[in-house]
Amino acid sequence: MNVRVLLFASYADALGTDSLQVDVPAPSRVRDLLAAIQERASHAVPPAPLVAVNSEYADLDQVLGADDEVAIIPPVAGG
Amino acid sequence: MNVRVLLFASYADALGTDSLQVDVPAPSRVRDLLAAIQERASHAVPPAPLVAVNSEYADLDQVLGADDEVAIIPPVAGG
Amino acid sequence: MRTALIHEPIDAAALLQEVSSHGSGATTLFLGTVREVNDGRDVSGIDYTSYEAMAVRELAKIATEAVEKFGTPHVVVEHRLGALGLGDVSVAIAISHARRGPALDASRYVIEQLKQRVPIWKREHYTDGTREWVDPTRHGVAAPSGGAA
Amino acid sequence: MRTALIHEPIDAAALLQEVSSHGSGATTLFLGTVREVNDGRDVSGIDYTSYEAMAVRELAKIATEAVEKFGTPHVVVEHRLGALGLGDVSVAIAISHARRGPALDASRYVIEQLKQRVPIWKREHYTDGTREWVDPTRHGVAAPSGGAA
Repeated sequence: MNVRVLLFASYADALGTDSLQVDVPAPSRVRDLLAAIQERASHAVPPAPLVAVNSEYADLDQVLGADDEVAIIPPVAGG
Repeated sequence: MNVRVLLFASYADALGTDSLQVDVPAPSRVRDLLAAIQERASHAVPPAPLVAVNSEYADLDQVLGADDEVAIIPPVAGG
Repeated sequence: MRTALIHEPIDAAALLQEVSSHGSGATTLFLGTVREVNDGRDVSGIDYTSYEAMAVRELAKIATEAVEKFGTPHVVVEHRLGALGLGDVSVAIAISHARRGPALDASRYVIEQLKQRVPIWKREHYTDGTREWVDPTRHGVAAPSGGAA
Repeated sequence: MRTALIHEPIDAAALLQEVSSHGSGATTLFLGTVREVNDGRDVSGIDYTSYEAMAVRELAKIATEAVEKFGTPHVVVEHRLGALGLGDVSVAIAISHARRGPALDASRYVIEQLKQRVPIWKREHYTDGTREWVDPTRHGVAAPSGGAA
């Protein structure tokens, strides 16, 4: 299945885009998606970044569906 | 010697005045002055209130001079 | 650093302006205001009185302590005296600092010390026409005390 | 309670007005501002960007937690996004409460949670023409982090 991945700030700069379509087997977990991204862009994104699925923080074991929007969250720096 | 005593808030109301002249022997300490005030107005002022001498908090053993201005400080309630 | 007892309304926006600095990353403002209920009684207003000569000195001492303890000169405190109505600001503490931790700590330090040390008294007026001097020492530690803040 | 991401300057006086209440004895305002030096480098400005759909939800969650934890509905938080200059306010947290303790605690709770959880990023511009994304996790706990607050 094709999962839409949002990138922000330093991660978007490093990958040169603010979104990716990543093909992963169904079902996949967040950690599987991160491994696929690491293959495509090693060193641009750390192995275990903060991740949100559909605008909520998610853990690495969360199972993904094809319609999920996954965001890779660089260290936040608001305020 | 004659010491000038300032009264505020509930203490001024209780004694019906915002200042007193109190005669105490020289030398006297703050506690002696308070005892003299207790004689004149028992129950209006507690036996060991906060006291300031010349606008600084003072303890009961501080020795008073004739020119000192002594303030009896009711429980403060600023803010 | 500046401290004052004033007899006019407090201008909180002016205090924020006064402590602003390009070296600051955090600004805190604390306002004490007259609230409508204290100890279950309906308050209509508060008269603030003071031993002004001493209160001026004690306020300045507290601000100086905050400047030294937290390492910022940007500390401004104003306390209002006189007859205040519901919602009126009785005290304002504006502080700015490079970092948020000390700015927040300094704000709390100043209001706690002010409430313990500065010779200011308040007489609450109640909607039933009575009035009474507020005595925070009559209450237990856990109970809310004082008509403002 | 109200939270917002905004792209215009923050009006701190309006936030104070918004949380004012005759039931409140204490009001706190926290402002984060862009400061001129961070980690020893001269800052000329900061661009704030965000994952807005998520940041809006996370900000609202934090404010709701503060409302429940500290027992006051008078919590208003605004975070600004876009290009900010020195001294500009990036975040404002206004809270009022019957008593000062919870008002002060709630203010600290909201800024600490915001800094940990809300997906907002800042790119600092330096006077030497370079610019860099701020990463608070690169620093030790004891070091000042972030260009604002």
